[in-house]
Amino acid sequence: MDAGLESLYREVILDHYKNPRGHGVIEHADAEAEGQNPLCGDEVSIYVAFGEDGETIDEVKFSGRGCAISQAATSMLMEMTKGRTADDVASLDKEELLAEIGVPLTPVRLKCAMLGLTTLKVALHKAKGTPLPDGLAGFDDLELT
Amino acid sequence: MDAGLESLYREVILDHYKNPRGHGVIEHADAEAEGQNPLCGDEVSIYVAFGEDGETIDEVKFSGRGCAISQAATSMLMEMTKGRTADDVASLDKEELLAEIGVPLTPVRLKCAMLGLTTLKVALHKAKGTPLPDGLAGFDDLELT
Amino acid sequence: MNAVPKLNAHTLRADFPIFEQQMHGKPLAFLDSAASSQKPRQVLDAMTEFYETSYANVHRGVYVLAERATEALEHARERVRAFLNAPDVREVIFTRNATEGINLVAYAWGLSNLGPGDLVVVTELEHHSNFVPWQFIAGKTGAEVRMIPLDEHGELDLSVLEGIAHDGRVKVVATNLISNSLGTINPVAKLAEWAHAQGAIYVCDAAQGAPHTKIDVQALGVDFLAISGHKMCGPSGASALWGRAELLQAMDPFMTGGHMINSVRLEKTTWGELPHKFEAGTAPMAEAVGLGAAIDYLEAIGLDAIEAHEHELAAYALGRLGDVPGIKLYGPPADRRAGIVSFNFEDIHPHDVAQILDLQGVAIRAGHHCCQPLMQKLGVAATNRASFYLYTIPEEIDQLVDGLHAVRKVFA
Amino acid sequence: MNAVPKLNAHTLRADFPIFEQQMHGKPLAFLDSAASSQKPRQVLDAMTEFYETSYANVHRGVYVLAERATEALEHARERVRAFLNAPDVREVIFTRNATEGINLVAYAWGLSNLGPGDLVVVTELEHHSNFVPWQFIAGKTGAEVRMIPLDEHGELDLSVLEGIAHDGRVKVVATNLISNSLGTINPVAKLAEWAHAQGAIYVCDAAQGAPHTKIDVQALGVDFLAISGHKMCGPSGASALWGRAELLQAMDPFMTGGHMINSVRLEKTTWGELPHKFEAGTAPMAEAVGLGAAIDYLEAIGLDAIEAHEHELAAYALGRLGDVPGIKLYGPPADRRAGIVSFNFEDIHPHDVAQILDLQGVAIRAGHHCCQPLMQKLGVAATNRASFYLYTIPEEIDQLVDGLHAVRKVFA
Ligand SMILES: Cc1ncc(COP(=O)(O)O)c(C=O)c1O
Ligand SMILES: Cc1ncc(COP(=O)(O)O)c(C=O)c1O
Repeated sequence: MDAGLESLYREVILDHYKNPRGHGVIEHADAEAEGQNPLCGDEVSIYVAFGEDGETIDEVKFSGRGCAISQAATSMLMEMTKGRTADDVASLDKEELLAEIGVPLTPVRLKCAMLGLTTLKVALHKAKGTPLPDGLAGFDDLELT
Repeated sequence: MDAGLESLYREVILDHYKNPRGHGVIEHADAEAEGQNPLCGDEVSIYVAFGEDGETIDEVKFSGRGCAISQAATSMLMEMTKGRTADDVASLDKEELLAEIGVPLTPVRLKCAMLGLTTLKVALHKAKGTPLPDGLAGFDDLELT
Repeated sequence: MNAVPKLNAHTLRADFPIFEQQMHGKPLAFLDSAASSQKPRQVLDAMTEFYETSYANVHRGVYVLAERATEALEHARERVRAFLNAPDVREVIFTRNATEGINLVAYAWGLSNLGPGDLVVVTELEHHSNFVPWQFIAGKTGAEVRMIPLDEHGELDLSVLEGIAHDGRVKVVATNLISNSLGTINPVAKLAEWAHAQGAIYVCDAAQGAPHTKIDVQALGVDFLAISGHKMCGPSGASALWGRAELLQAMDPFMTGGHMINSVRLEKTTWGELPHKFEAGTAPMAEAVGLGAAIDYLEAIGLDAIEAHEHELAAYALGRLGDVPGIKLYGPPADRRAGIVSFNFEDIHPHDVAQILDLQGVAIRAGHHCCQPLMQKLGVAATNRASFYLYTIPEEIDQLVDGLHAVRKVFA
Repeated sequence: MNAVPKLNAHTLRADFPIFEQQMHGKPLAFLDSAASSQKPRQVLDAMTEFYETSYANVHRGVYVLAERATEALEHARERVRAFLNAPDVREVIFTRNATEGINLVAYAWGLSNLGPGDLVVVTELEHHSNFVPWQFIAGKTGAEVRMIPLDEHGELDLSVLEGIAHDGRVKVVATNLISNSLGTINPVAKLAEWAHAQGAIYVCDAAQGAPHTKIDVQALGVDFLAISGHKMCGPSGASALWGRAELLQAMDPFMTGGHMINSVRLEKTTWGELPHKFEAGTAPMAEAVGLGAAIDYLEAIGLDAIEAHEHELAAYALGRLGDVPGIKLYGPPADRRAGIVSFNFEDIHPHDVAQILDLQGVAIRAGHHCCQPLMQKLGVAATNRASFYLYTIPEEIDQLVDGLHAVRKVFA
């Protein structure tokens, strides 16, 4: 495998892709949304259950189909956000996720990587009744067709 | 004056322009039409009176405004068509008029030169109730905007 | 000896400057010509020369540059006419892209001729550009859209036609000539005959057809036909719509404004003659000149030679891809398709495939190819697509196949 | 010393290959830039380089060429945004020409927002492209079109506004920024304020404004603004429309098809995000890149320097033309107009004037300049028009004046 391949499809990404964390559905979730990448038709659904306080993310799961980058990024996101507050995650800087992914992405692949995060943010804003911020990280990227 | 000028605005054209033959209006004309050149907004009206036989062009006149080429060409046309039959003129080959004009014309100026002829043909076809032929000489050229 | 004329792709390739570079240190295997083709130097030179020696706004000027520009534009129009074997040069309208050509018909014909109870018939194979405009205008007029489904070979199932005709007045039948996803060649002449028997007009999307096969609008018997200049060696920014003069004359214009009028008054405006009535504002002049040069280029090679070359490549690709473990191929057999091959690994997403191929210098497309209804039918979100053109060489297909083996290794 | 930056037209002229030739054995005096400008080598090179190194269809591909092409197109979009001082790059839509930009608004906003009792207000100064689309869509929706008349200086008579507002609901005010016939600079900011007070949208036709003066859509306070790339050193085939995001988001799309969708189903299609929602099909990619390069070129010179240069030429031309016997000049004084001068000999038709000038190497426009309502107002069928740009030199105006003396001799 050459250097480019090695970096984009490095072990940790393939591992998250093949063994996605938090893959599944939460019945009667407190927050829920579906997102799609108009570029390739990929879809992801995100489900969130809050803790007692109605703020802390107790459980977060995803289902859907997608490429290795989008699936791995969403899997990483599940690990990153569990236990944090809804507020915190609703304004999560996309750089935090990108750092986790750890490889440079081209604009098209950035949309893949952001699909899960954007959908999660939409789910949280919907549940909280807060308006979707205009600068919703990755949203515009995501919806580019 | 250089050669190009000399040829396009030669004596006979300027003469027809300054002293147009058949300039005027025929009241109660047997055939009549108005044409316009969408390129420059020039308009010409043509009036025809037939002889006893209802076929021979007894009198033909024009009014309107236009450039030297269009006015001169229409003036020449008046001289060329008086005394001929409606049939004959309705199918007049535009080359005949171009020969009379006697100088090469660019496509835009060709539209100027054909304005009178096309309008005359339309007048004759309308009067005779014959359909305007698809290949009406100069018609497409004329209506180019 | 072969009766079909042959082209030499290795030689032609030298006309295309894009191949003078490497990608990620590998030769460029450009297998995405169905999205847009590369341009030969001849086309680029024709445009530059036009700008450098003959540029001015067309049609109105009485000075030399304006006359030269007008002549160049109208010469290009005549080249398109001859290319499509259209009866009359006034029936050729320059557009930005094939999509605009179809929108022109959908708006200018559809808005005044469609209504409740009317049907627009398309196919499951359509590109969004020959489906969404009909859906949109149908929505505005109360008409309904029906789809001719695909059979298991990726070909149209015409047995549904009778049933459709019972459901309403068929007013428009709109299909492509060649599918951009599967390469399927559709029976346009037959469908046009059926459309006319219903009293419908037939709108042919030849965006993929025109680059790859000789088009004859009279033999096809269609009423409108849209081509995409940038897919046939022409520049971006200029394409063409052909339509029957009687229909174009009877229609409202689409866009209005400068150039397309006869006379303008506050009380009433009258439209200019064809084709000007449908060309509002300044035309894509240099780009139309480039399209004319592209047609010269294609015709010098010969459309039959291009078609034969693509069939050969399609057969070669289908054979070689069939040997790659885990690959599923979509669409009809090689002899019934153009140079377009869609495929999927059962367990690897097309985005990942295309990305890993890119790193090996291979450019293919991964996505829904603007054919979401077809993707639904195939039960996938996306496919990989390799598409070929006159400059494609078998070595590029070999490079693709080698690349696919590498993809498998990554995901092993 | 002069506070206004100056440009050196003699030097800049060397960037324009068109001037390397003679016309009828004379130097080319190109005085028809308002119809379309000539192109500097920098713009032609940018397009050729794009085709040779970075060409592919944009936005979807995951391979290098597609990424380069997308980056180049989006960079050009950002250049347009900055050029217009638009708040958001997603508000910039690439069109073929200014006419398409205005049609887009007339259709996509007008078809769903206009109805009986509604008024669209334009001016007697409008180019057909900012009048006929409104007349056409008003005709389809039952709205009415009103014209703000000109006063004797060729400037708008705003005293009629109050009366118009009493006659109906003003829904759209559409005017140009600079008249292409008279060079009049219109009070757009003031009119936009009035439009908003009526609850109307303001559509600005900046086809002549953008090449000649610094545009700031936020300072102007307009809602939509159309520019014409080919009039500002860009290629034919690419222009732009800017619109406020809120309005664009709330509107229907105009053309539909590939690229502009979010998801497509037989039951329902959803639209993509801005700006893609308004860019159906393959964009004029290389031409947009050329437009971006044109903006780089203009900004390196400076719009204020270009504007000052044109004012200087307009003053010089008005002075010299005023000395030619029998000439009637139209339009406002030099300090209130751009580099456009319309005039007539009392007794010689503009076609003849332009033709005889051509034989002396002078290219001007003769006609109605797509302003028939204005011509009616002026009581003529046509005028002569000389228009200037950054590469225009005073010697060309001298050549024009000499030519006009020759014209008089022919008709003496
Ligand atoms: C079958 C088909 N129709 C229409 C189109 C749209 O072409 P354009 O981008 O020129 O509008 C395409 C190209 O993507 C196509 O393949
Ligand atoms: C004021 C004005 N508006 C609109 C247009 C139309 O521009 P385009 O040809 O780019 O559509 C022009 C140019 O002719 C113009 O001068």
